[in-house]
Amino acid sequence: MIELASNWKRTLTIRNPILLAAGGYTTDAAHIGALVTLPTTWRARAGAPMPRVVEIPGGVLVRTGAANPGLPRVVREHRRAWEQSPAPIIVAFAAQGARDWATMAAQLESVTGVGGIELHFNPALDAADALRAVRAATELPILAKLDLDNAYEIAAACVAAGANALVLGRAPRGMKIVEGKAWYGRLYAPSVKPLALRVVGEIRDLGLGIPLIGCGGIHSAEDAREFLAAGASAVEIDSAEWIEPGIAERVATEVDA
Amino acid sequence: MIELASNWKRTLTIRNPILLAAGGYTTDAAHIGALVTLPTTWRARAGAPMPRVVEIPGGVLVRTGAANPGLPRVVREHRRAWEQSPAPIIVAFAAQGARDWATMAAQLESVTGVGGIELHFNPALDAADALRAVRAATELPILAKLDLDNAYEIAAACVAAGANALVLGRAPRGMKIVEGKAWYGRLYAPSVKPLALRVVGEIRDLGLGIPLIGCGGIHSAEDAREFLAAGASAVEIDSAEWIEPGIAERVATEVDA
Amino acid sequence: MKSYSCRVVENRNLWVDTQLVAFDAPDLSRALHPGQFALARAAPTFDPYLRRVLWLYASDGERVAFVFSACDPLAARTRVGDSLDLLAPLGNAINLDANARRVLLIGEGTRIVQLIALAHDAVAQAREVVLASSPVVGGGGHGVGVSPSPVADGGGYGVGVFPTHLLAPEIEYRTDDALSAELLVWADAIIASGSAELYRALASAIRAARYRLESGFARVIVDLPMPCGTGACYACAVETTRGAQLACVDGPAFDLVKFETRSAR
Amino acid sequence: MKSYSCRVVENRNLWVDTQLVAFDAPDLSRALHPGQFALARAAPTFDPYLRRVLWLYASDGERVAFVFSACDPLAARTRVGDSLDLLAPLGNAINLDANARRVLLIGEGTRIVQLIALAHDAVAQAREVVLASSPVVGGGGHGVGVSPSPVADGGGYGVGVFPTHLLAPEIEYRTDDALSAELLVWADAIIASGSAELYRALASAIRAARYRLESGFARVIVDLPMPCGTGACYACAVETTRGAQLACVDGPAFDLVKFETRSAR
Ligand SMILES: Cc1cc2nc3c(=O)[nH]c(=O)nc-3n(C[C@H](O)[C@H](O)[C@H](O)COP(=O)(O)OP(=O)(O)OC[C@H]3O[C@@H](n4cnc5c(N)ncnc54)[C@H](O)[C@@H]3O)c2cc1C
Ligand SMILES: Cc1cc2nc3c(=O)[nH]c(=O)nc-3n(C[C@H](O)[C@H](O)[C@H](O)COP(=O)(O)OP(=O)(O)OC[C@H]3O[C@@H](n4cnc5c(N)ncnc54)[C@H](O)[C@@H]3O)c2cc1C
Ligand SMILES: Cc1cc2nc3c(=O)[nH]c(=O)nc-3n(C[C@H](O)[C@H](O)[C@H](O)COP(=O)(O)O)c2cc1C
Ligand SMILES: Cc1cc2nc3c(=O)[nH]c(=O)nc-3n(C[C@H](O)[C@H](O)[C@H](O)COP(=O)(O)O)c2cc1C
Ligand code: FES
Ligand code: FES
Repeated sequence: MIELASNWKRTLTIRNPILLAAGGYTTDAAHIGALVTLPTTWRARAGAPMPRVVEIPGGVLVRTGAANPGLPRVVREHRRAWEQSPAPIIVAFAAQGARDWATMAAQLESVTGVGGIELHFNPALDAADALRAVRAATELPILAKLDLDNAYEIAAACVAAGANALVLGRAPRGMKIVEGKAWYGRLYAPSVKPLALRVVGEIRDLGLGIPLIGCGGIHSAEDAREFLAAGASAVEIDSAEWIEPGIAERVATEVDA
Repeated sequence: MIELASNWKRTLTIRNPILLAAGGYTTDAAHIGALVTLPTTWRARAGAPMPRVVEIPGGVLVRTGAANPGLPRVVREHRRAWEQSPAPIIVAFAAQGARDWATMAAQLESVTGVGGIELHFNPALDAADALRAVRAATELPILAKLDLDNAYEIAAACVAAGANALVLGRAPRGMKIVEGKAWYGRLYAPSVKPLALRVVGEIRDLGLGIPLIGCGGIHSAEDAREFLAAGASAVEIDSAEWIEPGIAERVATEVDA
Repeated sequence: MKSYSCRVVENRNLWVDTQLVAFDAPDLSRALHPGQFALARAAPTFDPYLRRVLWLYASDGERVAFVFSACDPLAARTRVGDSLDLLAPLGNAINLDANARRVLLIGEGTRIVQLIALAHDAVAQAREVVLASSPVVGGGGHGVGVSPSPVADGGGYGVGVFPTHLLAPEIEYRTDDALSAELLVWADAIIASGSAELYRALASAIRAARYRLESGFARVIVDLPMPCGTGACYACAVETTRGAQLACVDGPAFDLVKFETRSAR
Repeated sequence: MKSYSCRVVENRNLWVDTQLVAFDAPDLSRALHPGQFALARAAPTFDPYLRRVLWLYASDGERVAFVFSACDPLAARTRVGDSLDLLAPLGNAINLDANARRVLLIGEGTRIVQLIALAHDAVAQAREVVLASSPVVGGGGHGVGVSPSPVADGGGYGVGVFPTHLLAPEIEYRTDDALSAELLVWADAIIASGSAELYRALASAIRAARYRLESGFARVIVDLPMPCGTGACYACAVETTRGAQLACVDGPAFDLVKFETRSAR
């Protein structure tokens, strides 16, 4: 058992260090430690125009624009599934603003099955301010998912503002010229793993006293173990599920053994 | 003809936008715009212990530790070659400190064939301070090679401190667990290209008024053209030379056509 | 949807920029129906990273053949004897209404290859089948999606006439006006594969020839990159009159009525 | 050094974790000499990214065979009929002194495969050759380098006896004590391939048996990752008594005298 909210009154205990990251989706979660939902916002969002996925050698650039039907509808539609989930559900919040996030957090407070909230910061948002607003609105454990680019700089402030664990982290932002125009998306690729590992290692050395969750480029149990060796308490897997559906569950089984 | 020091009294004119980056090495440079040397320091450096290169899926992590015999010896040994070089030589300085850099810059001032200096900053160094010291010591055009991680934040300050062009940029730092221990190296991979392109695009939008040189993940003429379309005046190629020796020259020929 | 590891028994250029890859795989052959697709990967490499869409081309219960873009790296790298890792069946089979005696299949350029399996199936069900080749009208893009990466290139575009010797004799193959009033009035059901431009033209032509476009009459195949094939990645969203739908789980064929080609970009 | 594109005519496991890959390539065959290597790439994929070191195993002026690690992804992905892109020749050939009548070749575990070409060459030059197999003494690592990636796995480690039917009958193959005083005294020249531990043991054993270790008497092969093969990347630096040298351009065989095994890590 791994405690992801060791510095908090309400616990978030997982049985396995392998989590399914936001964006991933699986029906088979007998071993997985926790499931992070797709990122939600208060109001529905249509998301980014096409293309949303652009392949590059050895990876993929993705821009979803946080397409989602809005938190109230997500809760309405998934409440039953969450109640029955064998692993805690962590509801991800996409960056829109601190006020919406506080409202959303309050709404989730008493939803059965929801074990925590994962905040998706981006460099444009003042992470500490947003964290304080959410912290004031809920007792649910809060995971702060930081951009790899500036995680090191803001990690300590996030802990001070109430984060219970840090997810390291959001994939690096990239660009490609698509039909003559700049197209921005985040990079998901096995080669992101060393970047995320480095950030985990550097932040572990800060000794912040809260669990770190590695995330980025994991495609095997060996990859997952590398993050645990670097100081992560758990890891999140996502894009590997695209090319090998069910891989997160298989990695969870292997890491357990 | 492309002018890389348009804001400066001493010009650095290249005939082709393809440059060979520091670390690369070629004997065939009939078309290439300029050759950047391996990074030098004032005193000889033995460099990093083995391993220096760790392969990952779709790329490679490299840590050289700036192994080099020290600038005085480099100049002594390569002076003749530089005099005869068909393309300007840009001498790269590895980060050790502003004082050494000023000494080195002064020594290169009158070496025939040397067309400019490329400063390799890393996040630990105050870039503007170092730039001002080198600027005061030489009239040679100065290229500032910034870490992709923080290039956007420090770009304007580098221009104010005297940079004639920005190289975007130094590869992202990564980590791997090697034999149970953390091993740090920079990531060279085709998947770095979108990260560098994004930084070029963002800094182009700042309108700093000096040329930008794209660098990272270029493996074909198409890749090079993508950087030029994103706002770069030139590009540097390196690790592609490892897997396809002579590719920089071939790309230069194709881009010329 | 299941995962299969299948040995390649054939891998060759079928026609223009269309590649054919075949497997001796009875299970897989029986699991797939016209309109469906498989997602292929040549593990363990991560370059190319994403799975490729293989469109069902022919299947006899033993052997199954798929088509995809001959420009895709997978085409050059796959050899007879290799094992490919396949996820299938994906997408919804195109089921023709029992009353649809006269079936019109319209393919734009090489996208016609996505309709061959259906044409043969319809013939086997004793329906009358016209396979009509439309010239390429879509401007450069790939179907209704944008395909900056080769992954979407399922079929691709091209000109020329599909080799008729590959077609059952019962299939009437036409290369004159695919959207002619004569054909549109004749048909009981239409399935088309091509660009958004073709689909717009088809909707107008049907309205002109038959006065109205009924729901259930015409279906169109959406050919987009489908990285996950299971609704997990949202890469294949298309705007329909019923809101956003996913080509992989709600399609890849959509009723032309529901399909707002305008906003699909 | 030139670039060759060669079709694979053979690709199979040779012995333990050693893979053999062969090409019908007269130019290449004639360009390479024992001790040299080629760098191989299966373009256009970027995974694996780096070129692989292929060690010359046999060459008859027409056909050329190389060995590399059977665990390397290239082993599984390469098929007869594929073209590989090769850079060769790389590294320095091992030239035996004209006076060296009795040649002792010592290979640790499967690293012995790096000496087979040399053994046959020496026999052809009418020298007496003892090929001595040493058990694996190096602790887990790969030769004198560290090989966190599979790229360095040129040969690899293993136990067992090299299949003698692959050796010319003139070669005396020994599996007893490779470092015995008898052999070390008998030899006019020694070439060894193995770990830093082996090389240290070899240096002591020579000093014990022959009182001194002369320059030019014993050479040792350094098996490190060599991404560029041309001295450009500095990945293959080894510390020698003459300062840092590069395995690819100064080696891969170094005089045991100059070779400070301690600092090679
Ligand atoms: C925030 C969020 C959390 C989720 N959590 C769970 C979970 O815990 N358990 C679970 O089983 N499933 C979960 N899902 C998955 C969700 O149920 C799947 O999207 C579902 O399989 C889609 O089927 P549906 O027909 O219900 O959705 P639909 O009714 O087709 O879509 C619902 C709404 O989502 C929007 N939408 C759908 N696709 C797109 C798109 N491509 N682009 C833009 N908008 C789109 C539309 O606005 C639509 O109105 C979650 C989805 C979201 C968005
Ligand atoms: C800063 C720099 C600039 C260069 N510019 C040019 C150029 O403009 N034109 C050109 O033709 N070549 C250039 N080179 C390439 C250089 O000449 C090559 O390194 C050369 O091919 C090596 O051959 P050498 O025998 O002269 O070097 P060596 O004499 O073998 O080495 C010179 C010194 O470099 C150090 N060294 C060498 N290899 C290593 C290593 N792996 N690890 C640590 N230290 C090592 C050693 O301390 C040694 O004393 C440059 C090299 C450097 C370092
Ligand atoms: C389709 C998809 C959508 C995603 N959406 C988001 C998102 O909105 N916010 C976010 O922080 N991460 C998002 N991610 C990233 C994952 O949550 C996770 O950080 C990342 O994918 C982990 O790396 P991996 O995919 O290499 O395992 C998304 C990933 C995918 C594949
Ligand atoms: C062997 C090697 C050594 C390098 N050394 C340095 C260095 O010391 N400083 C630096 O900024 N970049 C260094 N680089 C990076 C290149 O100068 C260049 O930024 C990078 O390789 C460009 O990306 P590419 O290799 O994908 O073309 C090195 C690259 C290689 C391959
Ligand atoms: S292909 Fe992923 S949602 Fe359709
Ligand atoms: S392999 Fe690159 S320097 Fe030796």
